[in-house]
Formats: sequence, C-alpha cells, structure tokens
Amino acid sequence: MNTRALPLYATIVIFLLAYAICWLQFPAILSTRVIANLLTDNAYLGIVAVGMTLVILSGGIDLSVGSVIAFSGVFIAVLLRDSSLHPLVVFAMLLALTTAFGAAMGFLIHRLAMPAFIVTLAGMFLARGAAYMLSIDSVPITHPFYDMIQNAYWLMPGKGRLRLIGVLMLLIVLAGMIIAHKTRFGASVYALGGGEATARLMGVRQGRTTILVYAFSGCMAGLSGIVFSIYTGSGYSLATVGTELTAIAAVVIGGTLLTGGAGYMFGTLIGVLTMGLIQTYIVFDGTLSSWWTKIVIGVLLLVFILLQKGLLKLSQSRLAGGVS
Amino acid sequence: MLLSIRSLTKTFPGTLALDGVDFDLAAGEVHALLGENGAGKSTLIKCLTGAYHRDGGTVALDGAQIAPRSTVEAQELGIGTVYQEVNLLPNLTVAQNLMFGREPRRFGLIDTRAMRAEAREMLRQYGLELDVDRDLGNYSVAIQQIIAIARAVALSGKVLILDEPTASLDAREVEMVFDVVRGLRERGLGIVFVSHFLDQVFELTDRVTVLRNGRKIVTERTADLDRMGLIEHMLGRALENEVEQQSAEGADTTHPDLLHFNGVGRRGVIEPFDLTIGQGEVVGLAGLLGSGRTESAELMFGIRPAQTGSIRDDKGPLDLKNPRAAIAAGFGFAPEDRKTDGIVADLSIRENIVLGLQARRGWARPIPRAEQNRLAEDYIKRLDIRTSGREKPVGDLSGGNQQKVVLARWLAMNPRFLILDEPTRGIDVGAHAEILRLIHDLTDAGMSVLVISSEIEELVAASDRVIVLRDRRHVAELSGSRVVPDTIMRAIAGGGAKGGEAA
Amino acid sequence: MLLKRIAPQLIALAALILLVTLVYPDFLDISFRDGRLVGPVIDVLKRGAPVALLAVGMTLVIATRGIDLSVGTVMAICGAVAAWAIASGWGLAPALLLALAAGAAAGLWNGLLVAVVGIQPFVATLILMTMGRGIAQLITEGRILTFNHPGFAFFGSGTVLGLPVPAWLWLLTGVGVALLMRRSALGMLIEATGINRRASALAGVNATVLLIAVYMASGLCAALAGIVVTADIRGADANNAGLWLELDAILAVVIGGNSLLGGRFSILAALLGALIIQTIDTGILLAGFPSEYNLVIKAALVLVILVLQSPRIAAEWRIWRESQRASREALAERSRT
Amino acid sequence: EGETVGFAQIGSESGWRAAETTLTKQQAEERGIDLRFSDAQQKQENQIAAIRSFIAQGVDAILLAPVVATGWDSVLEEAQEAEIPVVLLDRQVDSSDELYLTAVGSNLVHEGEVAGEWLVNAVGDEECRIVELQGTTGSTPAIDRKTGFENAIEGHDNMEIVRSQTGDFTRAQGKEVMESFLQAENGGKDICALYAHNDDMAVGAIQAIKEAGLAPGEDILVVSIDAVPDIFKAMADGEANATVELTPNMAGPAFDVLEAYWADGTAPEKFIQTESRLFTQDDDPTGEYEARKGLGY
Ligand SMILES: Nc1ncnc2c1ncn2[C@@H]1O[C@H](COP(=O)(O)OP(=O)(O)OP(=O)(O)O)[C@@H](O)[C@H]1O
Ligand SMILES: Nc1ncnc2c1ncn2[C@@H]1O[C@H](COP(=O)(O)OP(=O)(O)OP(=O)(O)O)[C@@H](O)[C@H]1O
Ligand SMILES: [Mg+2]
Ligand SMILES: [Mg+2]
Repeated sequence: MNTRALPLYATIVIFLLAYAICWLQFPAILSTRVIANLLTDNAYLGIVAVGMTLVILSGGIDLSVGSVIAFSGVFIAVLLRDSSLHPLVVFAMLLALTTAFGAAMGFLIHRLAMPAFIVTLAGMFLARGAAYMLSIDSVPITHPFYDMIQNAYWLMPGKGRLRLIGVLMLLIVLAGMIIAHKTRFGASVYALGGGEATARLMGVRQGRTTILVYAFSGCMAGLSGIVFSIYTGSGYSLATVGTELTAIAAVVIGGTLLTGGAGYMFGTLIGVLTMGLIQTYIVFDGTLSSWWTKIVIGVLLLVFILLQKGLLKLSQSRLAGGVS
Repeated sequence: MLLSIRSLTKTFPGTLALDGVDFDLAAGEVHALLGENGAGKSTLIKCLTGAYHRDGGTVALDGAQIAPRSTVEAQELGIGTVYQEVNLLPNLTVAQNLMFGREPRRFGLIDTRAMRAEAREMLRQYGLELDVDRDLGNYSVAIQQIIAIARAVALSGKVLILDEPTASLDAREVEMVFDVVRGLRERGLGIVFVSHFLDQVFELTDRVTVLRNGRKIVTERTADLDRMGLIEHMLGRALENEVEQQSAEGADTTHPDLLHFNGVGRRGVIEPFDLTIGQGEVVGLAGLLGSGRTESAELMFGIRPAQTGSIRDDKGPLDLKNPRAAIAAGFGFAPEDRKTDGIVADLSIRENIVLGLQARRGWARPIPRAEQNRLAEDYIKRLDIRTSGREKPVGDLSGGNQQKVVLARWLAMNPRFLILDEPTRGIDVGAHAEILRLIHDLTDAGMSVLVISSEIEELVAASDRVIVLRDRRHVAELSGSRVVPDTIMRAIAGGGAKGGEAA
Repeated sequence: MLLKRIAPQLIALAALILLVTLVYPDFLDISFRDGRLVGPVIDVLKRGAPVALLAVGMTLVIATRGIDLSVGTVMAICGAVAAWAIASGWGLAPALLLALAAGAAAGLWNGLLVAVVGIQPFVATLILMTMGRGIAQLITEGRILTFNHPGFAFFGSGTVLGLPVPAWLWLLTGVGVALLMRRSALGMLIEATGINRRASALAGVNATVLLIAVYMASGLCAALAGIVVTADIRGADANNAGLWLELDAILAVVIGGNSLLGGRFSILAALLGALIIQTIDTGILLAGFPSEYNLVIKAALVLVILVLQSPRIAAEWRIWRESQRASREALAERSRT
Repeated sequence: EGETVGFAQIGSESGWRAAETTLTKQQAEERGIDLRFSDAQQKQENQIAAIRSFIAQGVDAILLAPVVATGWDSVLEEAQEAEIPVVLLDRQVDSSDELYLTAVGSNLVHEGEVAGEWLVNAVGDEECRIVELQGTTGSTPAIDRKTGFENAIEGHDNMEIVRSQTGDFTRAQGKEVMESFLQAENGGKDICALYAHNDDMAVGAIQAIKEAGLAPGEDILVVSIDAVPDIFKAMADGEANATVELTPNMAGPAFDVLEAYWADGTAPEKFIQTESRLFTQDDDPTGEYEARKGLGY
C-alpha cells in the first residue's frame, strides 16, 4: 500500500464522520436539498480550487483568483449590458482573457524568478482594480440564455435541485483529476513541486510548465467567474473578496501539501465540500453571533487539520509496525 | 569521435571552474574523468548537458555542433546523465521517476499499467525487485542511485554520463552497475565515468582524462597508467603513503571504556544492541546497504530516541532524547546525506563551520568575528577545502568540499565521541588519506570515533574494532587481527557468523 | 556592504519620490509648526508605522521559511485588549503590557502550531487569521471601543523631538531588532534554521524554540502596530484594524529583497520596503485620482519595482551590457584592421 | 407562538451593523420568535447559501439584509416556491417585488440629499470647497450617498467638491485620508466643509482636523450619515455639525409586518421607508448619545 494516499483517505474518513455528526444533530442535513445545495453553493469554489490545486502541486500559489472571479462577473455583466453579443461569445472572450492573464503571471514568475506569492498578489490588486474600472456598481445580468441556465436543474426526489453548475463543477474536478494524474503535463507539475532544480535536471520544461499551470488556474478562475455570474445573476466588483484563502484552505484540507508535489485532485473536492459543510452547519445551528461564527470556523479548520495529522501519524506507525 | 569538446570555458563569480578544456569521447569506450574535489568535473558535465551555460568553447556530437540549452534537449540528443547528487524526485513513485518524460500513453493519457510493467522490467536488470508504486523517498540513497542510473541508461542513445554513481553503493551493487555499463559499451555507447575510487577506474575504464584546477592535464589510455602516476597527475604532486595499512601499534593498545550502550533499540528500526566504546578507540560499522548502520547511529545520537535500553558514561546514565542532548553529552555526528542533513547551503563556509559551536554556546554569546575567521581559515587549510574564500556559500562548493565543511563543523566542536557516517563519500584520494590521518590524530588525542563506511578497505584502515550488521541487527564484532577485509566480508554475507558471534 | 545590500531599495524609493513629486510638487515640503515637523514626508513616516512594524516581525518569520498571515488580526486583538484595559481603568502601563502579552500569546499559539504540531506556517497562521477577528470582536462586542486617555493617544498622535511617536516606534524597533540580530548570534541561527532546519537541528540549533520565538516576535510587533492604530483613532475598531495589512507587510519584506524561501534577511531593507509602499499609498491620496484607480496604480507600481529589482533582470542586464561592449570592441577592432 | 425566522445578516463590519444585529435579536426575543442568525462575512455567496439552508430547514420567514442589490432572483424564487416570506432589511434588491414580502429600509440617496441640503443652508452664498470621504468603493451606500449629496448641491455654484477619496467606512482610513486632504488643501485652510459617507469616517477625520490645528465644526463644517453615538459626543463638543439618522431598528417594523402576515395573510406595502432624520447641534446631542450608547453600536 502506498503511504502517499493516506492524507486522502484521512480526509474522506473525517468528512464522512463530520457529516454523520451533523446528521445526528440536524437530520435535515441528509436531505437531497442540502446535498444539492452543497454542490450548487460551492460550485464556483470547487472549480477555482481545481486550478489552485494544480498551482499548489507545482509548488506555487495563486492569490489572484478571488479578484479574477469578481472581474469576470463584472466583465460579463458589462459586456452583456452594453453589447448584443451572445453570452457564449462573451464567455469565450473572458476565458481567453483570464487564461492570458494567468499565463502572464506565470511568465513573470518564471522569467523573473520572482515568488508566486508576490506576483499573484500584484495580480490580485490588478484584477480587482480592473473590475472597479469597468464598473463600481453591481450590474444585473438579464439575458434569456442566463435564465435558461439558471433554470436548468434536475429536481431530485425530496425537492433537491441538482443544478447545471453543480454538475459542471463535478465534471471539472474529473477533468482536473485526469490532467493531474494521467498526463505528462500533470507529471511535470508534480515534479516541479518536488524540487525545481531537480525537476529541471530530469528534463521538465520549467518555463512552459509554470506558464501553463498559471494559465490553467486563470482559466479555472474565469470559468468560476462564469459560474458565479450564473449563480448570482450579476457582476459585482466587490464580490469574492478573500476567496483565494478559502480555496487554499479547501485544498489543504483536501490533503494537498502547500509545499507542493504531493496531493490529490479528488481530495480538493472533499475539502470544498468540507468547507461547505462547516458553513451549512453554522447556518443550521443559527445561534452563533458574528464573532463566534469566525472563531468557530477557525476552530473547526484547526480540528480538521489536527485530525488529519493525527490519523496520518497513527496509520503510518501502524504501517511501520506491520512491516517490522 | 562521438563527442568532442574544444576549449570549454566556464566561470563562476570568483572562480574559473573550467579553463579551455578539451575532451574526446569515442563510441564504445568508457572514459574516466578524474580530478581532485573542485577540479571541475561536475561543471564540465553540466555544461555539456545544458544544465549550465558555458562561457566559451564548442561541443560536437557525431561531428555536429550542439549547444543544448536545457537538459531536455540533451536528453533528446541521446545524452543520459546521472548527476552527482541523486537527482530524482522523492515525491514521485519509482515508476514515475524511471519513466519521467517517456511515459507510455494510451489515448493521450498515461498508461499506468504499462508504465509500471516497464519500470519493473528496467529494474530487474539491476537485480532490484521493489514496489515501483511507492514514493522514491521511501528508499535509501543507494537504491535511489541505482534507479537514477537505470533512468539515465534508458535515456542514453549515444552518450551516458555517470558522475560518481558508485559513491553510495556497496561492492555487490557496484559490480551490477559495471555489468550494465560494459553491456552498453558493447552496444557502442560512449560512457563518461567520474569516480574517486581508483580501483574502479582501473577495472572499468578504457581511457582517463585528468582535470586539475579547471584545466585538462592529460588524456591517456588507462592501461598505460599506474596508480601512482595517476595520483600524481591529479594532485600535481606525489602522495605520501596513500592508504595507510592498519597502524600496527594501535592494534593492541587497550582503551578505557567511555560509553556503554545497553540494549538500545527501536521497534521497526533496529533490534536492541549492546555496544561499548572505548576512549580513543575507532569502531567501524560494516554491513550491506539497508542493514541498519545509519539507524544505529541515529539512535546513538538521539535523532530517533531509543525505545529500549540505556546509555551511560563513567559518570552515570545519559538521556539522549534529541541531538542537542547528545551534543551536550559531548557527541558529534556527521551525517551521510550531506545535502539534506549536513550543509546549510546559503550560508558561508565560515558560518557553516561555526554553526555547531555557536549553537552550543547559545545565541547570546556570539563567537567574535575574528575567532570565526580564524577557525574557518584553519579548517580550510587543514582539510584543504578548495574555495575562493571563506565567505563563499557552501552550496557553491563542489560535492567533496561540501563534505569537508561538514566534517570541519564537528571537528571544531571537539566532541569526545564523533560518529562519522560515510565520511569520505565523494572525497578525492588526497583528501581521503588526509581524513584517515585526521581520524588517527583525533583518537591519539583521546577522541572516540564511530565510522560507518561501505568501503571495507577504509574501515580496515581506520578501525580498531568492527561491528557487522545484517538485517537491522548487530550480528558480529571483530577486533584485533580479525579486522581484515576477508573476515568482514564473510561476516556481512552471513558465512562468517560462526567466527563473528564469538567475539 | 550594508549600503550595497539596500541600494536597490534606496534607488526604488528615490525614483518613487521623484514620480510622486511630479504629480504632487509639494511632496518634499517640510515645515516646522507648533513644535513638530509637518509635511507629506512626515506623514509617510507616521502612516507607514503599522506596516513597518509588522514588516520587522514578518522579516524574521520569513527568514525561517515561514509566513505569518495572522498579524492583521493580531493587531485587532491587541488594540481591542489595550482599549478594553484603558476603558476599564487599568492605567497606561498595565494596558500596554496586557496588549503586548496578548501579541506574545498569539505568537506563541502560531509558533506552537508550526514548530511543535508541525502544521505548515501558511495554514497555521491562516487559522488565527480566521479566528482572530472574532476574538477581537468578542472583546469589543462588535463596537468601536473608544476611550479618552491622552497618555495612550500619545502613542498614535504624539510628537517627540518634532517627529511623530509612531515614526519613532518603528525606527527604534527596527534598528533595535536589527542590532539584536547582528550583534548576537540570533541572525545566523535564524538564517540557518530557515535554509535547512534539519541540518541545523542536527548541528545542535534549538530550531523549535527559535521558531516559536520568531513567531512571538512577530506577535509582539503586531501588538505594537495594534497599539499605534488604536491610539491613533482613540478607539479599537475590531472589524477593520489591520485588515489585509499582512499582505502589505509581506510585500514590504519582499520589496526589501528578502526571499520568501527563507534564509538571508535584512530588516533595514524590509523597512525601506514598507516606506516604499506607504509612499505609494500617500502619493495616491495626494494625487487626487478617483478611488477606483487606487488599486490599479498600486499594483502597477509594485510590479514595476519588483521587476526592476529582480535579480534575474539584473544579471541579464549585465550580460547584455557586456555583450554590447564586446561587440563594440570587436567592431572597433575590425575597423582598425 | 414560537415561529422560526432566519436572519441572513451581511456581517459585522461596522458598529452600526452590530447594533442592527443586537436590535433584531432583542426584538425577536421580545416577541417570542426563534431567530436563526447567519453572519455572511460580507459575502453574497454565503448569504445565498444561508438562505438555501433556511429553506431546507423550513423556517417560517426569512430576513435578508442583502450585501448587494443584484443577483437574488433565483434564490428568492426558491423561497417563494417553498412559501416562505422574505423581508428585506435596510438595503434594496433589483429583483421583481413579487419575490419578497416587503422591504424595510431608508432611501440611501435621500440620506445624501438631506445631508447636502443641510450644508447648502448652512453655508448660504459663501464660497465653499468641500472634501468628501466616500465609503467602500463599489458599495451601494457609497454610490447612493454620493449621488444624493451631489443632487443636493447641484445648481449651487458656490459649492464644489474639490477632493473625494474612499475611506472604506473606517475611522482609521477616514483619519488618514483627511490628513492627506488637509495636506493637499493648504493645511486645511482652503476647506470649508467635510462630507463623510458615515459617522465613523467623520470621527476619524475630526481627529485629523484637530491635530492639524484647526477647529472641526467651525473652521471646517462636518456633516455625515448614520447617527451613531460617538458622533453625538462630537456634536456635543461642537466638533461635528450634523448627521442624518439611519435607524438600526429595521427588525421592529419587519416583525410587525410578518406577524400580521402570519395572522391573516395581510400583504403589506412593498417598501416601508424609515425616517432619515437630520440631527444638528441644536437637537440635544448629549441626550441622544445617552439614549443610544447601550444599543450595541
Ligand atoms: N554554482 C556554483 N557557483 C559558484 N561556484 C561553483 C558553482 N558550482 C561549482 N562551483 C565551483 O566550481 C569549481 C568546480 O566545481 P565542480 O563541482 O565542477 O568540482 P568537481 O570536480 O565535480 O568536484 P567533486 O569531486 O568534489 O565533485 C569549484 O571550485 C566550485 O567551488
Ligand atoms: N533493499 C532494500 N529494499 C527495500 N528498502 C530498503 C532496501 N535497502 C534499504 N532500504 C530502506 O532504506 C532505508 C534507509 O536504509 P539505509 O540504506 O540508509 O541503511 P544503512 O544500513 O544505514 O545503510 P547505509 O548507511 O549504507 O546507506 C531503510 O529504512 C530501508 O527500509
Ligand atoms: Mg563533482
Ligand atoms: Mg546509511
């Protein structure tokens, strides 16, 4: 058995455990409504976390995604308002733009040997600033196409609505899994995360891989922006402040190492659902004041990470004991 | 000529690493590249494979000029390389490491099953049967080294470059690697072989090129050279009594007991063992790779706390719960993996040498700068560390010189008990002899030393007593007249058990 | 030696000041009024205090290959603690001590999570970043906790020898810590731990204690910054004090040429980085552009500074210049023959 | 009667909002309503998720203080399908008014107008150079309060906004930005009035004015919005001139409406506007301060 998958198993076990505990307290949490909501409400987060996972696997970080999502929403809304383009055309333009933006950051990171943290931090300021410059108002999107997508859902038994964007998120996670684990590009990403100098000597095209990784993350952020604009039916330059940190937390809870080179795409999905579960639990509870909400979220984060660490240690020592 | 290099030049800030070097490699030959630590061997290789940018000179492969800008290009040209420090990725599986960049694909996606099978096949040639789905980091340096070789061999269509491939291998594995190399020579590949083991050079290679201070000294057929002549080319001087045989006087002197390890062990790491170290004594640990030598040392230095047993000196029991406790008890430990456990790459030579001393004094009492400089200069001279100055970052030194800096750190602390895990790995003949002499000087002054080495000759030369390990267990103890290569070898293989247990 | 290390930052600052002076010509005017110096430059020194103080601690944390995302919220906690203590009549010295103790405790928490439990710094401090503002609000109950205590307010808007007290605070803290690091062996030990923790621990460096100490230092710096901003507005604003300042602090450290990968550090350069950021902020305010442009201008300026400072650009520039000279010489040679 | 109401609050970014939360909880307790509270930390996505969770729990009504005007259609439709009435608090949405029961709030543009009109009357015909401290760039109150104020001073050529920057609704930023205004406007001598989008920024700016050696309230007129306790203290000291009240008690009217609706399905008006009352130094600031300081501001 391979020890590298242990964090993933730990994550899954903890998630199921947590869900069971929530269910004991609030049986409604197991309704299809809540499960479908979990997918719909976290669709944008899941998609952006897929991009973030790849970036983190490569040993980098992308702080710009939250701003890029906001920018995407404003971009779409303004373009649909001021022009007669079809949304699909606008989507294509947007994805091209955010992908190029990500690639540009990747280029700077590689070419100037600057830390990703800083380059993407500047990118974060830049994207939000660009959103402000497009429009500081929140802009509603009214387009028949949007109505159609928003109303595309499968009514599950129990009145849960499995929406298109939730399904899209699952598909993206699947695509992410294939890219990360089944392609040479994915292997290069892991290699880069394992050690730059070594990866170079092994024949990783560092520049190309770095640029592609950030381009991918930019593309995912753009896609997430599209999903977010469908979710809220508008574009708003102040939206998704701090989403990058939520996404990073989800990736880490999913068992991916922030230092790069180790982790699983599927874990990220679990991480995202875990974050969603924490939110749902707090809303169901409904008695926490604003400040206790923050404290409890922090404590739960810590508990998840500690549990994961503990479970990992336990199983590793078990494994070592078994061998001897 | 398969590969011809003309007036290759490379400078680093403050160092002229290569100075107009010419080098020719014919198809179907094994060509040794030799020289002292810091002579420029690794630099030459890295310039050749595009890992470094060369400043001047030309390289031609099959008569065509080449200038690979990255290692990928070199690989595509058919040049496979094992770099000096194991350069594989510990976070990928063995199979991924072996097949990286050439993964078999189906429908555009990596075919994991085929990859696994192929990787297993590759390793089988080297007599290695292991789980190729486990992360490489789970395996010892030696196994990683073989995997790196297997990978490079598979990549080399025309040229194979091996930079100290055998530094951490034992005799059995070395022979296996040599068989593979000979096979490749038959097939017409050109092979560059870097090593500090002259025996291996004479055994394997057809021609020899010697570098000194970045300049080419000579290229000759190996058969036309003798050992002394080769050493003279490398050092630029003759070496007085190269490998001292066991100092005869030392054999009978008795050593008052200094340390007792009683039943020290840890589950899943090493079986409980007893060991007594005498004052001024050199104890050697012998065994195959993975036999538990490093683990024994780690327990003795508190890196992994022992679960059973007790440790005491003449004053009473010692609690070695972590390395700092061990250091406080007067222990020292020069680790085997200098890159991850030894050097602090971005700090200067001076800082690396005083680091241990400073840590022991505490942060509030800094060692005066003049004292630091004196210490650094002293050890640079004594260990012959090749550098442009004491303020050079250790990471920029050649591999062997890095090893010397780690040694200097511990010598500067003047411990009463020093553990040396593979102290001479990657160190050139001159320095090798120097370090053996140093060990004798130290023990004469009363220090006790535990040496771990895969080179039996070295163990014999250095030790008063040799402990043999097998399968994570101390199986034999040889002393006095039985400290000879033959007996040790037999004890390691298991045949000598009857003789060993009695000791 | 020292000058050479901070030269890029000095040049960047000078260029920036020149730029700001172009859009706001009176930028360098300093006058002496009512026993204190006034002028935009003095404002920069004063307003830069929180980021500069944070940068001091952050430099140390980053030198150990860590990062401290919690400093912004720690500022809020410490400000709230200080304001609470003052408002409930504890007196100045106990209130300040209590705030500093809160900062040290926050640092201890981070340090334990990082060094003992072994959680990655980014995540460990992200936890406190999430929780901390809640803790601060718990103390203030979501209000702006105001107080009226001239002695405490002095730390925000007082003047000593013509200079604002916050400016003195960061200057003294910065120089003090820098001296402590270089006059004792701490600097080297921290660098060693940051570059190779395992090797340092094997060499006998007490890496665990060192890491905890470094996070506590960062917490203390954050406490000082929290005191400054609380004293400045005479009230603890748990919701907004230090919001996103951790990013500015990290930016300052990096503009100061310190590597996020740990190792060699310079506190003085990080302080210059903080000044650069504050000069940008103040410049934007003085220039009077619409607020929508603030972020874009800041991002662009930061990027330009980072690009110009990038070691790789410097190296390539040198190579390019040399090749230019070589080809010029070659040309001259040819024309001669 | 034990009805359950979910309250999707924006966050706790200011004292005013904390007071709104406190008052809502108080009101619910007085009426025996079981209040489920959710703090969205300034994020619309959290609010939408919270509303969906409320629906899944089957609450009897939902109070929503929307973080932004747009993007509520589909979640409001879901609530409607589940037959859960939604009441909007203090901010509006741009969805069709079929989708919610009613909205309780003030008119943000009107607030700006009240502030502007006061200033127009206060300066008369004199030349007046105004500096403006905006709220968070892009937020609805910042945009509307700016618009309202500009409407009010339009046509008065003696009045001009010379500098306008965001102070993020916070005291610290208010002070810092005011310092730069003072710096840029001849040490503040060229400024006749300050208009701040909320009281917190005004309080910060007042300190900056004092530290620059000028007298706020006299040398520079100060008008702002919200009517939080601290601005009354400043008014009592003569350092602020006027504020426009935005009452944090939005829940009271909301619960009144809901109780009527639960009782017999009475459909209320679609917008219940709270009063935007102007307070000046003549309105017993000390008394107002005492009345408000316990409300959780
Ligand atoms: N990255 C670097 N920066 C600066 N100097 C370097 C760098 N790499 C190597 N050098 C210097 O170049 C010289 C040659 O080093 P090289 O590694 O080629 O030696 P070597 O012959 O391989 O020695 P060894 O037998 O110890 O491996 C040494 O003086 C070394 O200090
Ligand atoms: N042949 C092998 N197959 C599988 N695992 C091995 C093998 N050899 C070593 N290992 C693993 O590598 C790890 C490190 O062993 P290592 O080789 O360092 O031991 P050692 O006796 O100190 O040898 P040396 O010091 O010569 O390298 C051990 O934990 C062991 O599990
Ligand atoms: Mg070498
Ligand atoms: Mg070993």
